[in-house]
Amino acid sequence: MTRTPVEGDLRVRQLRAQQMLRGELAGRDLDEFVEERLLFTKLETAQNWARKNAIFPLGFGLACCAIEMITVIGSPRNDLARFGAEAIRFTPRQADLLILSGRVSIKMAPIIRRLYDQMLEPKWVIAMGACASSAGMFANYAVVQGADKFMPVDVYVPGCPPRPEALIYGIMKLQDKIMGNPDMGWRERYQAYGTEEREAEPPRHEGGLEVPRRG
Amino acid sequence: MTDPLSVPYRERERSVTMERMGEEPVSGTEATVEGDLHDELFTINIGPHHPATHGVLRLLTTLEGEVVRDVKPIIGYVHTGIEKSCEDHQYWKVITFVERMDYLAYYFNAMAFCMAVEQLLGIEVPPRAQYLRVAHMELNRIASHLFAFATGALDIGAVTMLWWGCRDRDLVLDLFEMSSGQRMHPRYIQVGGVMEDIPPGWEQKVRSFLELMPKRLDQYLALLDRNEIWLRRLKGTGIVSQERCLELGVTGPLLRATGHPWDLRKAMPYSSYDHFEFDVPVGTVGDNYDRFKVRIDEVRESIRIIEQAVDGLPEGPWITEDRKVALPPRHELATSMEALIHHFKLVTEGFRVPPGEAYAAIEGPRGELGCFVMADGSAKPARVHMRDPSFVNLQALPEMAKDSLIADFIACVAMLDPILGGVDR
Amino acid sequence: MLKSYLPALVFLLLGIGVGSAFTLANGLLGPKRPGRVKSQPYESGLPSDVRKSFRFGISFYLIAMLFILFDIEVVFLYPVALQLDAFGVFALVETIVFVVLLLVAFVFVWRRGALEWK
Amino acid sequence: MDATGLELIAQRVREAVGDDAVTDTSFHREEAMIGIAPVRVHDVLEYLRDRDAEPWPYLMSVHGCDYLPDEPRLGVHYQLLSMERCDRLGLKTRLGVDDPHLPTVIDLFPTADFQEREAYDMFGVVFDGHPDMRRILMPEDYVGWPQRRDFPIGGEPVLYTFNESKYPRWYD
Repeated sequence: MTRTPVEGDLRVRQLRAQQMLRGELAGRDLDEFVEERLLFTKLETAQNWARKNAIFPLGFGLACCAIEMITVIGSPRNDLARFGAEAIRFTPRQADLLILSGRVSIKMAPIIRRLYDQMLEPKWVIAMGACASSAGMFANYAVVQGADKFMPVDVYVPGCPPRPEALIYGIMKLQDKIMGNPDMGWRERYQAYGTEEREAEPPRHEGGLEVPRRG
Repeated sequence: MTDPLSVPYRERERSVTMERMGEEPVSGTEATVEGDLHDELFTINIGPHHPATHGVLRLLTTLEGEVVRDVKPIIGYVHTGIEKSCEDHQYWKVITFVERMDYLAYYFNAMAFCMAVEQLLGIEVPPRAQYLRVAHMELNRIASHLFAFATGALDIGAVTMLWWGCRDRDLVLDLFEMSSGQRMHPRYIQVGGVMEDIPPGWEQKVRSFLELMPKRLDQYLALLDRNEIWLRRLKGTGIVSQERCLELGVTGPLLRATGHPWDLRKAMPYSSYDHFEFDVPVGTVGDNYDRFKVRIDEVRESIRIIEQAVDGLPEGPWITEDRKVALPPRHELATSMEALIHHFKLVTEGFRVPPGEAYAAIEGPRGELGCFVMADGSAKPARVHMRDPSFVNLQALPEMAKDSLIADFIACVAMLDPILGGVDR
Repeated sequence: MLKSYLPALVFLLLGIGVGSAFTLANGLLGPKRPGRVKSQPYESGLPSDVRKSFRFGISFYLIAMLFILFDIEVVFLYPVALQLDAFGVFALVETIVFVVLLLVAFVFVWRRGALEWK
Repeated sequence: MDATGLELIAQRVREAVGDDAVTDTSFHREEAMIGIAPVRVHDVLEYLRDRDAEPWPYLMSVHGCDYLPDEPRLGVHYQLLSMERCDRLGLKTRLGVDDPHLPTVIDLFPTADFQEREAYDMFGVVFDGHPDMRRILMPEDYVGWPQRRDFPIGGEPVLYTFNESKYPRWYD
């Protein structure tokens, strides 16, 4: 988890801990010091921390990416248990992560939408592989051109099929998103405003699924 | 004709046997007819999203208490229109599409398609390429069977097999990654031979894998073969007679489990399979246990084949010398003009195949995998059709599941090992 | 006298406390967004017209009864087995009679074929 | 199986079933293919399975084809296999688009059930007498026969920055 960078290196932190012990820290510094040390400052953060470390994926295999997903879950080499996500649930009632692993055909789309609706809140969706993200190479009559046409998707994992490590990186990105630090977009991280191809007001910052309006 | 959707889908999917039984299926409601226990039928969907259906297969099952009276497999939930997309791409790119049909036996799909195109082109595949193709296909067969053991045993309750199966399957995927750069769908088999020669350390890795694999198989059998639950669940369930299998066009481990030794590698050898001596494992009764045992023995036979293939690997080119079909090596581009022209023609437009039709069939892990290619002289195939074994074997499922308990029915689906990508194409 | 039961009481309270904490936490903290589709029965992703009433076969009921019958028998044997030396030979004979009686019941049930699954 | 063997089979079929049954035979790249008249499919297959000197007891594959430029556009192929002689034989029928009807062969080869439904689903070839003539791969209320060559391949055009303005609200 990318923790907000503490000012200075270890040396600085040791000095501040020393001052705190001698009672020389006071006022705002003391509050800041305590705030930093206490992980669960708010119930909200505690909840997100608990949800992040215990994701229950819905065992939902469509096509070839499902084989890689089962390999991620089943094979001891790269294992989802390290992220607390190896408890695969097969009913949408008990799952909170829907990994769309494979190509979404037009006959299957209503069923996936119904499964997504039947999942309980809070729920997230990972579009694993090129076929779920954008129908990949199957630009034809039978495949929905990207799962986000009919349901909100949180993390897109590229690859056909993505390597197990790629899926695990996708889940780590999802954990960042659950933890609530929204600096996922590269524009915020590199303060790249004003470089869009055409002028657009700086992206409004409410989280969730607002797609940036362009042009 | 009434609008098909106005009729609730259970009536629309009326199972054929219901007419013969002559009573209205009580779809999930109380028994309207106060008879004795036996005539209350209950129709339920073991539907597209289900842990035991190995993908998105929908089984409309009519149950009577615990006994399955009738099953109607409804497929198409992962139909990707691959055959239509193939007609829109050059012969090079079709291999990528064809590999994604049966996503556990990708080397076999590419091999069937390449054999059909080579038959149309009439080119000769060099011996080294044939041996490499055989080695990779048999490795893929082992990987596919391992995955079948992993998920099949998981459905029946032996969860350890999932970890073991995936652990050993990863070893095979490392070999694929080393030889072709990708774990799944590597596009290693090209028209006319193989993409590249194998890297130097590959043979040692394969040999170490081949020594390890029999020990792993003994581990599986130690876990399963003397396990009373496993034997009681598999022995004597899901029996389909040999004549019925042949009528239904069932091929592969299911047919060999009934005792019929039909294996295309032995009967109609292709790609130098006649150079290797191996046996065809055959079952006796044709129940789920025989299917499991036939697959275990097939893995042992594949190990023998790979050993002979890797030992006797001949020297020479790994792809055909015919420049019209295969890309010339990079160093030649700097020197010879023809190589540059051939390279340019191949990369921009792809090779042209004279008009004709060819049906090439090989022995996939699930049965006969045939590829029908129709060429109209242009650089794109006019029609590519894959005769997928799972698609045809699925028709035997209602026969297996008739009057069996739900648990045995799930064991039948597990041992049938359908791959829905190949079924729905 | 009450003092000696305190650990059992604390154990009981802890059990109820932790159990209810988890269930209530779910209800209180989890976001609630009820939906029409969310409340419909789940049938492998398809619209389902299975009514609430689900009638299961009689053989389940039979097997459950038999199981309870012979399970309770074991419950009686534990205390006797623990204090066998305190009670002496009398307890041994007593349990043997008890077991034989149930054995007769078991043979009867077995002969009647209630154990085979119909 | 070579060219002469194929001619012998064709000759025997002509005598047994009728002169109009076999339209043409082709032996290209050791691929034996016999063309049959659509009406005669059931009789020819029955003859080849039961009454022929060299029987072909197993049907491996039934698949449709679309020869768009040539006139009788739709084609249906039957791949027969004989396990004793380890040999294959292909049968081909050509159908017009206006009345794509063929007699079903389910009573002879039960394996054709799913494959005929797929040929119907993809090409619109109706097999008379098939017990369950419905779509198998596409949704049941789908209109059109997807794998015919004049059916558009569908999908979405690839979006680049230069053609993005053509689809203003592409992200809906």
